Amino acid sequence: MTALDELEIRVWRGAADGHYQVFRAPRRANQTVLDVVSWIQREADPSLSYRFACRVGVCGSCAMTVNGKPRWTCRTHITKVAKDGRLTIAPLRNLPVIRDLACDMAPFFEKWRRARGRFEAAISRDDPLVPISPDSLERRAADAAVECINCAVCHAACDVVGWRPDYLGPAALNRAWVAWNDLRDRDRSAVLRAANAGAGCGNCHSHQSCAEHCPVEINPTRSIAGLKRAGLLALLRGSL
Amino acid sequence: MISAARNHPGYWAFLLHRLSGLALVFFLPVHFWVLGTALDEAAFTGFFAWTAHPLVKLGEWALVMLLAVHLTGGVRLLILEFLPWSEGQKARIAASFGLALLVGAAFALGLV
Amino acid sequence: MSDIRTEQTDILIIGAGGAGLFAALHAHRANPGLSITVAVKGLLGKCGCTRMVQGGYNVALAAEDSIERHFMDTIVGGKWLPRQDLAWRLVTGAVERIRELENELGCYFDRNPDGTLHQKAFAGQSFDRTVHKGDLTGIEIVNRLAEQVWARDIRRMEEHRALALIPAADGSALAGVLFVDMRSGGFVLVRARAVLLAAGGGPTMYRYHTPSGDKSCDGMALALRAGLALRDMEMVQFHPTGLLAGPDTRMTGTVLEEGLRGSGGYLLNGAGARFMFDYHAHGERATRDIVSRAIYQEMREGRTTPLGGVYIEMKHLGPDFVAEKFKGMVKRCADCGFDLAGGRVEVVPTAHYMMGGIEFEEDCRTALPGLFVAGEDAGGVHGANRLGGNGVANSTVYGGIAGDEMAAFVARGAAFHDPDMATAESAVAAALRPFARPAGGLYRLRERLDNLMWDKVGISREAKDLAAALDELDALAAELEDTGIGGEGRAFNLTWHDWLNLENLLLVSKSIALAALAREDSRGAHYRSDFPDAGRLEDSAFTAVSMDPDGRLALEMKPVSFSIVKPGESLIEDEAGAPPETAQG
Amino acid sequence: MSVRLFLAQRLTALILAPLVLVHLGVIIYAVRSGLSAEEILGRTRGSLGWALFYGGFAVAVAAHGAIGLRTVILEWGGLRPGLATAVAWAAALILLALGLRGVWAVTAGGGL
Ligand SMILES: Cc1cc2nc3c(=O)[nH]c(=O)nc-3n(C[C@H](O)[C@H](O)[C@H](O)COP(=O)(O)OP(=O)(O)OC[C@H]3O[C@@H](n4cnc5c(N)ncnc54)[C@H](O)[C@@H]3O)c2cc1C
Ligand code: HEM
Ligand code: SF4
Ligand code: F3S
Ligand code: FES
Repeated sequence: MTALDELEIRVWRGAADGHYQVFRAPRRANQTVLDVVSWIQREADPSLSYRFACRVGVCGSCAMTVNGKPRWTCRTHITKVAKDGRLTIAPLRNLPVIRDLACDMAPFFEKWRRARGRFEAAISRDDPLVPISPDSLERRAADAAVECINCAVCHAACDVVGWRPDYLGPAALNRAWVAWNDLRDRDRSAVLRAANAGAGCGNCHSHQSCAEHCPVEINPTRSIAGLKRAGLLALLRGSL
Repeated sequence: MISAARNHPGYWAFLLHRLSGLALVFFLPVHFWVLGTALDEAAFTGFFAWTAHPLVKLGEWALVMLLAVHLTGGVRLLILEFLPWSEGQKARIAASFGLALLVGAAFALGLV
Repeated sequence: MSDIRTEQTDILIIGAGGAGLFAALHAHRANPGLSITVAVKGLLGKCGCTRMVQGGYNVALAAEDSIERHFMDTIVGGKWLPRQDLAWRLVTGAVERIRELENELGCYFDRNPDGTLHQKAFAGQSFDRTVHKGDLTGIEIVNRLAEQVWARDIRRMEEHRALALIPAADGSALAGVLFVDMRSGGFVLVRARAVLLAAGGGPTMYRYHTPSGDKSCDGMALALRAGLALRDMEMVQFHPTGLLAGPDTRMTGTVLEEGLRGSGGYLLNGAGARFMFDYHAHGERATRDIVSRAIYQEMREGRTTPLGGVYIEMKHLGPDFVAEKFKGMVKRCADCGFDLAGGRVEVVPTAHYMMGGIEFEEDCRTALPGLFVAGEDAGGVHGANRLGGNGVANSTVYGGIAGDEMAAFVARGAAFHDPDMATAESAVAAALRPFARPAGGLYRLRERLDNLMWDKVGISREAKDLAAALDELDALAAELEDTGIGGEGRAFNLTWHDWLNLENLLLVSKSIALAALAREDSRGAHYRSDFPDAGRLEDSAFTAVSMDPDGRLALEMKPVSFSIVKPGESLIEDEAGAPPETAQG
Repeated sequence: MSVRLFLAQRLTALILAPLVLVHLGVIIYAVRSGLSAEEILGRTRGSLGWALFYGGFAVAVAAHGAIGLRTVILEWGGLRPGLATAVAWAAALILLALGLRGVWAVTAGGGL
C-alpha cells in the first residue's frame, strides 16, 4: 500500500528496450497524470522526457499509456486512474519510442497522408463560398468525425495496427471518411481508393478499441464502416 | 493478463468470433470426413453409436455453440459494416451472444 | 566549435502555427521549386496557440457588415494605437483568407440552415462576424493546414528550437538561424535566403496564463538580441476567466470560454456575492479588460475563494441547459473534477495574448534584411487591445502574406550570406551555460518570475511596482546565471529547455515592464492606477523597446500616425465608429 | 487485405448466414428425436435440394474459412504473406474436397 498522500508511479525509461523506474510523488487535490509526470521531471529526475503542449486537450501531444490504457494525460485526473495511489505510465503503443514517454509520431502522420486524409480543392479563394446545408447527410457524417485532435490514442489502442504495422489505422481512416463526405472535394473517389487499398479499411475487425478510448468521443469504427460500405458499393459499380 | 485497453465488449466479441471461426476451420474437415463415411453405411452407423458417450455429447454441443456464436456474431458484423450505423453496439453484442446461447440451450434440451 | 551542423534552404520558417503554416503553403504555391523548411519547437500542427483558438475568426462577410466596420472596430477597440495600414490589411486580407480556408483547405466552418457561414457575436464588435467551428475553431484550421503541408514537398524540422538569429559575416543581412535539435541535443545552423519568424509570442511569464507550453516569447527574445525593436509590449491581454485549480496543476490558467459570461453566467466573490455591477453597468457582460480588472480588484481586497480567485456559477440557467450548450467546457471542468453545470468553479484572470511584438511592414519585412515576421510575434496590428477573433485572423492573413513576399524576395535574387560564425559559436556557448552550473531551483525561479509579473506588471500597474519589478527581473536574471539543470545529456532534455525558456521570458518580461513604466496613461489592456486616464487620443504614441549592443534595453515613444482615420472620425457614415462596449461573448 | 478478398469474405458470409441458420434449425429439430444415421440419411438421400444446399455450403465455407484463416495467420502467426496465402489455399482445397465428398456421400451415397 502507498500512503494516502503519496503516489507510487512506475515510469518507462529509455527507448524501446527500456525499463520501469519507480518514483514517489505527493498527491494533490487537483492533479492530472501530466502534472504527475511534470512533477517528476521538475522535482525528482530532470532528465525525464515527455511531450505536451496545450494542456487542455486540444493538441493531442500528451497521450501516454496509463495503467495499460492509452489516454490524454493532460485531461486525466488522478482520481480517475489511481484510486489506490498506483500508476504505471508508459509511452503509447504502436509507435517507435524516442525516449522515455515520447514517441515518434511521424509514422502516424505518414499514414494520415497515405489515407488521403486531406482536402483537394476544386475551386479557389477567388470563388464564392460553397453553400452547405448543415443538415445534409454528408455534412452530418463529417461533423461527427471531424473534431479529431490526432492524439494517436486510437492508433495505440488498435490491435490490428500492432499486428499489421502498415495498417492505416483508425485515425487516418476516420479522416478519410471526412474527406469522402466532403462534396467540395475535387476527387472523392481517390479517397475511397486510398482508404480501400491493401493496408486500408478492409483490415479493421471492428474491435472498437478506438472508439472505446478516443478522448473526444469520436467513433472511428463507424467511420471505417462507412468507408467499407462506400468502397463495396463502388467496387460493385466497378468504379473503385 | 490481457491489456486493459482490450478489456471491453467489442474486443471480447472479436476474440470470440475469431476463435470460433478458427475452431470451425479445424473442425469442419473432420465433420465433412465423418459425413464422408456415409459412403460405407456401417461405418457411418458405427460412428453414431460412439456419439452416445456424454463427453462426445458435450463436444457436439460445443460445436453447435461455435457455429451459433460465429453465426450471430458474423451477422452482427455484417450489419455493423453494411447497414447504416446505429449506437448501442454493446447491446447488439450482448444480443448476438444471447441468441447464440439460446440456440445452444435448444440444442442441449434435445440432446439430453 | 565543430559540432554545429550546417544546412541550407531557400525559405526557412520558424514556428508552425497559423502564421508559419500559411507562410509555407503560400511560398510553396508561389514557387513549388523552392526548398522550404518549417522548423518548430514541437510537432508540426500540434503546438502553438492557433490550435487552441476557441471562439473563432473575425471577417466581414455579411451584406450588412463591411470591411470599414471591421476596421473601425479594430481601431476603436485598440484605443487608437494600432498601426492603421496594418489593421486595414488585416481586415481586407481576412475576407480572402476565409475563402481560402474554406475553398482551398477544406475547413468545415459552421453553417446557417440556409448553407451560408454562421457568424457569431464576439465581445466589442458592432456586428456578428466571427466565423467558427463549434468552440474548437483552431483545431479545424491547424489540422487542415498541417495536412496540406504533410502532403507537399516541404521539409519539416520538428522539435527543433530556434536559439539565435545569425547575421551575415558582413552584417548586411540575416544569414540563417541556429537551432538545437531537441531530440538529439545537436546544434544545426540553417542558412536561408529568407527567414520568417512566427514563434507566436505568448505571455507565459504570468502566474496564470492561457498559451500552450511550448511558447515562451522566443521569437521576441531572438529579435531583440538581433537588434530589432518591439512595439506595444506593455499591451498584454488578460482573459477574465481562467480555470483556477491551484498551483500544482497545469490546468490552472486555461481558458473557460467567454460565452459563459455572455449567456448570463454569474461571477461571485469569495463571499458568494455578485460584484460585477459594482464596477460596470453591463455586469458580467462587460469587456475582457473591465471584467479582468474587477476580478483583480476583488482579489486585491481579499474577497476570494479558497484558492484565491472568484467563482463562476451557471446553475441558475439550468444545469441541463448548461451541460447541453457548453458541452465542451462542462466536460473539461468535469475531467478536472469540477461541476460547471451545477456547481461553482473557481476562476481567475489569465494572461492570454501579446498585442505587442516586432515592428514590421505591411509586407512582413523587418528592419533586418532577409527577416520577415508574422502572427503574434509581430506588433502593431491591434494596438492596445485585440478583439476576440482578430488573433487568428492576424496570424493567417499575415502568414500568407509573408509566404508570398518571401517567395518574391527570393525571386528578386536574394542570396545566401556567409554566416557570422562567431555569433553562432557564442550562441552555442550561451545555450550550454546551464550544463556547467550546479543544479538549482530552476522552478522556484520560474515561480518567482510568474508571481512578480502577476503582482507588479499585471492587470493593474503603478510606477513604484514597475520600477521594483525591473530591479527584481535583473536580480532573477543574475540568479538564473548561477542555476544549472542537473539532468545530464542534451537529448530530449526538457529541463534544459525550461531553462532556455526562462531566459527568454526574463528578457521579454523586462521589455514589458519597461514599456509599462513608460506609458503614463491607461488604454485597453494597459491600466495604470497612478494614471487612470486614457490621455489625448490625438497625441497617441506607442512604445518601442530595443537592445543596445551591450545588452541594455532602451525605450522610445513614437507618435502613432493616423494614416486612414483620425480620432473622432469614422469610416462609417453617421457613426463615431464606436462599437458597443459590450456584446455577447 | 485487398478489397477483393474483403468482398469475397463478406459475400460468402452473406451466403453462409441463411445456410447455417437452416442447418442449425435442422440439427436442433433432429436431435430431439435422437440423432441416428438412418434418420440423417433418410432425409438427405436422393434429395437434390439438400445436395445443392450442402454443396453450396461446402463451396462458400471453403472460400470463407480459407480467407479467414489467412487473416488470422497473418495477424497472429507472423507468416510471410506468400506462405499465408499458400496455407489458405491448402485449407480451401481440403475444405472443398472433404466437403463435397461428404455431401456426395450423404445425398448420393456414393452413387449418382
Ligand atoms: C486558449 C487560446 C484561445 C484563443 N482563442 C482565440 C480566438 O478565439 N480567436 C482569435 O482570433 N484568437 C484566439 N487566440 C489567439 C490566437 O490563437 C493567436 O493569436 C494566434 O493563433 C497566433 O498564431 P501564431 O502563428 O503567431 O502563433 P502560434 O500558433 O502560437 O504558433 C507558434 C509556433 O511557433 C513555435 N515556436 C515557438 N518558439 C519557437 C522556437 N524557439 N523555435 C521554433 N519554433 C518555435 C511554436 O511551437 C508554434 O508552433 C487564442 C489563444 C489562446 C492561447
Ligand atoms: C454462419 C455464417 C457465417 C457468417 C455470417 C460469418 C461471418 C464472418 C465475418 C463477417 C467474418 C469477418 C470478421 C472480420 O474479419 O472482422 C468472419 C471471419 C471468419 N470466419 Fe466466418 N462466418 C460464417 C461462417 C463461418 C464458418 C462456417 C467458418 C468455418 C470455416 C468460418 C470461419 C471464419 C474464420 C476463420 C474467420 C476469420 C476470423 C477473423 O479474422 O477474426 N465462418 N466470418
Ligand atoms: S480519433 Fe480520437 S483517439 Fe483517434 S486520433 Fe482522433 S482524437 Fe485521438
Ligand atoms: S480498434 Fe482497430 S480494428 Fe477497427 S474498430 Fe478500431 S480500427
Ligand atoms: S497537452 Fe494538448 S492534448 Fe494534452
